[in-house]
Amino acid sequence: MGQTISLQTVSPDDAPSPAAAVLPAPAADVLGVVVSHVWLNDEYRHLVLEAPEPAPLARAGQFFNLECPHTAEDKPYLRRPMSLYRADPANGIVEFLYKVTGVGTRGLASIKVGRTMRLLGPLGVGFSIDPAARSIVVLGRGVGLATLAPLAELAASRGVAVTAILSARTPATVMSVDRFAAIGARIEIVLDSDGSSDPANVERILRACAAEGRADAFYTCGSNRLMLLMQRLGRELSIPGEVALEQQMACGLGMCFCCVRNFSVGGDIEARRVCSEGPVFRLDEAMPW
Amino acid sequence: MGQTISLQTVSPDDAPSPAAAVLPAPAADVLGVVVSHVWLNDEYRHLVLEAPEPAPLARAGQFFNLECPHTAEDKPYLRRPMSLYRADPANGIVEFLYKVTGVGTRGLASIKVGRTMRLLGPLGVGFSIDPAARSIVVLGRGVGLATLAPLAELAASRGVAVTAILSARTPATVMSVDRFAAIGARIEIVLDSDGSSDPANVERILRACAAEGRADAFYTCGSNRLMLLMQRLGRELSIPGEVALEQQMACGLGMCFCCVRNFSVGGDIEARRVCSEGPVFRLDEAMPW
Amino acid sequence: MVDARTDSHVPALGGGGDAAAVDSRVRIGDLVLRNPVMPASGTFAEGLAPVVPFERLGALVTKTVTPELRGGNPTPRVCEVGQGMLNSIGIPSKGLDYFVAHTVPFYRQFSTPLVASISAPSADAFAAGVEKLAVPGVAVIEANISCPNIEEDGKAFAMDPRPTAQVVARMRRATTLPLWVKLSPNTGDIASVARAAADAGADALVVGNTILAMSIDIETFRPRLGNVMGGLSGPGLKPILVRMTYQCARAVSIPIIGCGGIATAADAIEYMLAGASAVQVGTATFVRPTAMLSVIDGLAAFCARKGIARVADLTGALHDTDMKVEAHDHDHDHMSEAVS
Amino acid sequence: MVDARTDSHVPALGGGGDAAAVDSRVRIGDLVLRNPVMPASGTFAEGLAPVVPFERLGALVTKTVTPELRGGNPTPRVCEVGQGMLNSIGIPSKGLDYFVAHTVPFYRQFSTPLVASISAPSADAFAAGVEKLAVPGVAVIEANISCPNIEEDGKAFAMDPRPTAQVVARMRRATTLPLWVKLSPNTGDIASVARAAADAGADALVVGNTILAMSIDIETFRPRLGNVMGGLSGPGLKPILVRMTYQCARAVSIPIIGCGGIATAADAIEYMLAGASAVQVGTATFVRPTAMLSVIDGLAAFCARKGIARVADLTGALHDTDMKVEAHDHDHDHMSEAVS
Ligand SMILES: Cc1cc2nc3c(=O)[nH]c(=O)nc-3n(C[C@H](O)[C@H](O)[C@H](O)COP(=O)(O)OP(=O)(O)OC[C@H]3O[C@@H](n4cnc5c(N)ncnc54)[C@H](O)[C@@H]3O)c2cc1C
Ligand SMILES: Cc1cc2nc3c(=O)[nH]c(=O)nc-3n(C[C@H](O)[C@H](O)[C@H](O)COP(=O)(O)OP(=O)(O)OC[C@H]3O[C@@H](n4cnc5c(N)ncnc54)[C@H](O)[C@@H]3O)c2cc1C
Ligand SMILES: Cc1cc2nc3c(=O)[nH]c(=O)nc-3n(C[C@H](O)[C@H](O)[C@H](O)COP(=O)(O)O)c2cc1C
Ligand SMILES: Cc1cc2nc3c(=O)[nH]c(=O)nc-3n(C[C@H](O)[C@H](O)[C@H](O)COP(=O)(O)O)c2cc1C
Ligand code: FES
Ligand code: FES
Repeated sequence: MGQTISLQTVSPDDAPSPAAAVLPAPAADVLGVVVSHVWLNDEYRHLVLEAPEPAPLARAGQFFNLECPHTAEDKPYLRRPMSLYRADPANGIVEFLYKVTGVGTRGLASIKVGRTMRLLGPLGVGFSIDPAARSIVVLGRGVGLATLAPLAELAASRGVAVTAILSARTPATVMSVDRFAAIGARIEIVLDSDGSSDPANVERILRACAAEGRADAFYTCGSNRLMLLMQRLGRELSIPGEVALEQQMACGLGMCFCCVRNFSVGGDIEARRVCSEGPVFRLDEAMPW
Repeated sequence: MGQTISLQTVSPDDAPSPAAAVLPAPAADVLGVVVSHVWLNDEYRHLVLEAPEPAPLARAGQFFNLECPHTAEDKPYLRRPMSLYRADPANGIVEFLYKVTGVGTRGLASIKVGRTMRLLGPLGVGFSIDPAARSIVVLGRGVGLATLAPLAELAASRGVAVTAILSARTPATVMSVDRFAAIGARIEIVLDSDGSSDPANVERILRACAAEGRADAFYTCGSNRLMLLMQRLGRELSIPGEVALEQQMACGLGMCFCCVRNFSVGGDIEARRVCSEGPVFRLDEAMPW
Repeated sequence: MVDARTDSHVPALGGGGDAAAVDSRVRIGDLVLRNPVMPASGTFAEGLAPVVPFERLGALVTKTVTPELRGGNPTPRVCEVGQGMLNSIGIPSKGLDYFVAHTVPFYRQFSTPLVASISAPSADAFAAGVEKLAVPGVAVIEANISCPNIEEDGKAFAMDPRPTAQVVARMRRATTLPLWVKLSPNTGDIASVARAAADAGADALVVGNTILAMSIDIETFRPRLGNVMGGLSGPGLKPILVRMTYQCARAVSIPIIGCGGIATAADAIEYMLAGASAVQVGTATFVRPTAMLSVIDGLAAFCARKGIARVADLTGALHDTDMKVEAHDHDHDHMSEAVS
Repeated sequence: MVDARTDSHVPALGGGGDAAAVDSRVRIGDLVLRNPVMPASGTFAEGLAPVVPFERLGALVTKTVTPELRGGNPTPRVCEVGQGMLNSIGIPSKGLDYFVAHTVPFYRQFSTPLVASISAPSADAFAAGVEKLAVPGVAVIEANISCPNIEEDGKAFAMDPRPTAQVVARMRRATTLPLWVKLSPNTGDIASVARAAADAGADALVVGNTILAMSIDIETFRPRLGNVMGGLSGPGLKPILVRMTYQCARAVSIPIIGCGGIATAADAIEYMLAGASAVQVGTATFVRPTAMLSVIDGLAAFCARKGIARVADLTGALHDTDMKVEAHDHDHDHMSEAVS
């Protein structure tokens, strides 16, 4: 693959090392208290919980398995996985940003400030940043941006520059611009409504980043097409990358094998569990879904 | 049996005639609105609904099958049968008095003023009063008194005098004294707490009623022992009577045969559906449960 | 308060089409029903007439009747288990003579075809009973063969293909009326039982009856049914009986009538996609007496929205063979927002 | 917010006794477990260690392993159905050699006995596999015979008594380890299968596995599982598998381990009253990862309140024979308030 910056040489604290992928994460099932829960637009909600450790120790790219409340109409049975949107260990806070799509997220949307809910986590393997990287590109769409926001902050905290390409249907559904802006990221907003989200345009932006030396690593989440685009460019330009994937889950703990996806590993197809071997994977091994 | 006043000669409007027992009741599944819902004591609640016809046309002894709301803890699946406590056709009101005992009644207890709920009814065969009767005795215990209250009012409206023997554990759990008092009933309260509810004492009161000519018919609800006592005295003193019975139900419409009880009919044991052939039955044919 | 027990939560089943223009009729053998929705045996009777206009239903199905008088099981005969119930009614019956003399005439006032459910303890008794049901007003015979077969040590006919074939063949010779055979889910191989019934001359299969179950009161250490065990019905049956409907529909070419946990049009659609030509609604009627009417209306509304001209077109319309192909054809970011 | 999914709503299971004084141990053949609660195969693995202290469980049960490497089924492998789920994981397996080299050693750090679940496509393969599992750290072999038998056209062994007897007898000759046989509810006659397994040398029976089911997305007309059909698990199984536990306990004299929809101590008690000596908790762990701990604590609390000295005394303590007698003995106004 000839990658100039190898993901195998990352710092141990956030490495998706074989060890981290095999050893259980230090997860716990804790009771969080809702301290804020607002609508960001018609579909997206922002949930802020006060929760005991280890919840607020979660890292960018990790996720929680949330017990969604029952309502008169919706009675979700299984938990629902949600990426960490922000963790604040000092204040014991974890935050989620989610899209209301079905039974589970409708149940979740019903919870009121002051109520408690169970959250299992932190789960899975988060993003890694190569210590040699100076500048990264994150490319996300929809709620996928929520997953990338804490990564951008982690990068900034290490002095790594961030270019954030934020794709959305309309200006109203671009998430987390403020989060990316606050860390001084270069922000490119691309929209369906003005045609700028067209893959050809996104490709032009990515190539420009690479040409300007601002792309030591690629990161993506939230769109199959954008993942494929970034993967193709990453291969062509020898830029390593990571992708945060999703899959229906049950346990979240690597036990049930519900959540497998196929990966292309040295010519072979290999099934891996998104919950415990991911949800963050090497971009070059990911397969379209 | 040599009954002096036969239940076969009652007026047609409230007769448990073979026709009424076979023909479906003019029931409908309507949406009621809760206009009042208060605790009467630790266990009993009084529910007042505004509901369209035919609900407020219900007669004493008839019942409804109530769709009990779900709560976070209790998710009653089947409906729950409740006797009519009061019907006010002029104002479109039906009332229930119930004891919170399990899943269904806990769900019911959660419903707030202003909310709607479905009620199927009026169901079943109510009480009958022989036009020749001048004076009747009603004997009830616990929530059974709720079932007898509208009967007492029906009697009073026809100029029939009522003696009401109200049995309860403690003074706090004697139900509906005001209802019986309002129609000028002679009221005898018997309690476990002072020993007056003892069957021997109740028997003394019943015999006194009969001796004074105040017992042209017996009615009872809510206690197996009291039913047996009244049945024995009824046979001995040739006083006809009726009993309102209960049984686990599903449909409430005579379809499923869940709700049968055995009756002793001319030496044979016969199973009858409480929901459609009752819930009010001839006292002399009832069997202990 | 919306109630999840019976209201459909499929986002807007209807809307976006003219439900009145949808053809709701379905065909079961030679019989055309005005719509595919009918009650399940034992959960329907004369008592529903004031609440549901019988003329709106696809068919009417009676409680199972036995040739002889039967008393039924001890009480309690019902208990609630989560979102469902157990029953051990048994089959109390006033016998076939009473049925023909009183029950059938009551239903003659309705134009809706009457399906008479019958059960018996032996193949001969089944055949004799079926003969007695050849009276005006009975449009179809539904054979409830989930009952114990006295010639097989009390094992239910429907548990195995051989006794099923025997009893169905005997009935087939005894009647020219359409013969529906109601299968039991208490078998390890429903497809073989279905084939046996079809080969022996059944005109349609009802899939299926209740699943044998049990519930215990942990405070009293007693079974919650007087008969110890009883039949589970309600929503929990649906995934199991949709599966059996699918298996039967692939095993036989006669129509299947799906039954088990149907409370909404969405449930009925699931059965029809799996291969059912019609459906029966049982326990849901206890919970919401007008449930069958909602199913009828919801089916038409769904077809209207989907641009499906006939409700009957739903039967077997499942896309089950092309799963893996299409997963790659589609550029669907199905987990997230699609780039348009 | 109390959550009905996993919290027990039996009024105060505990209270009124000293739970610590209750003896929680149970015996399964020669093996004594510290309590009767263990995970169900396929719903438990190393990943639960940070959340549940493995030393508190009665036993540990691994995901079924096959002799050879297997890939498992296409995705989606899971879907929610009401209060329950379907899965079509298949049995992805790294093979027995990997299992013995990596999985067994991981569990050796715990004193809790390890139950190794195994499956294979033929009786011979089962026997060969069982031999390989005779390694330190494996305390029990659980044979998952709900899998297709290639010698019987892919029909699962556990569907019929004969193949069950054959495969169990072959395994029995191949090992001296305790051999538990896990039955499938997808059979019409679980008692006969149970007898066949017991007669062929099983030391205990696990009753049982998931029920085959199916769910369809009515918007897309597609099955909601990549594999079309899958196994139903969760609360809806309980009344069916309590019944099967009861039937099996009456059919055999070896211990039964109840499994299916157990989420609370009340559920476990129901299985034990029906005849189970121990229980397995499956899907409930997905919903509440600490569910097994609540079951363990709740069992002791319940026994304490009831004045039952040993949890093991619950096994088979159902009052089922005297139903009709006692209904008349008792002067219980059970429908209303009793006159004291
Ligand atoms: C690791 C991970 C992180 C995620 N982070 C976020 C996030 O930060 N914000 C956000 O809005 N969404 C996120 N998702 C997606 C989110 O879990 C789903 O939108 C949610 O489960 C949908 O549930 P529902 O019941 O509302 O929808 P329905 O469509 O009704 O769900 C039906 C079933 O499918 C499953 N399901 C549906 N979509 C997904 C999915 N994408 N992933 C897993 N299971 C799914 C549900 O568990 C459920 O069983 C994440 C998913 C994963 C796997
Ligand atoms: C015709 C009739 C009239 C009634 N009128 C009244 C009334 O006016 N006030 C009142 O407080 N109660 C009345 N009852 C009893 C009331 O229906 C039960 O108390 C109630 O169903 C208990 O339900 P639960 O879920 O709260 O209790 P649980 O004990 O949890 O009920 C468990 C199951 O048993 C059934 N069940 C329990 N007790 C009864 C019972 N007595 N009758 C029928 N099914 C029962 C329930 O339907 C449920 O399926 C009446 C019952 C009948 C049959
Ligand atoms: C109370 C009750 C009585 C039943 N009686 C019969 C019967 O007499 N004959 C029969 O074939 N099925 C009988 N059944 C089974 C139903 O017809 C139906 O097959 C089953 O309940 C599953 O459907 P459901 O989940 O919609 O109720 C009965 C079911 C219930 C709940
Ligand atoms: C995701 C999943 C995977 C399973 N895998 C296995 C397995 O590998 N071997 C096995 O014997 N049972 C397996 N089962 C069945 C469970 O062990 C258990 O028998 C069943 O789920 C019923 O119990 P429950 O309702 O408590 O989950 C699996 C169940 C689930 C939900
Ligand atoms: S969700 Fe269970 S293994 Fe990933
Ligand atoms: S409750 Fe169905 S017949 Fe009485």
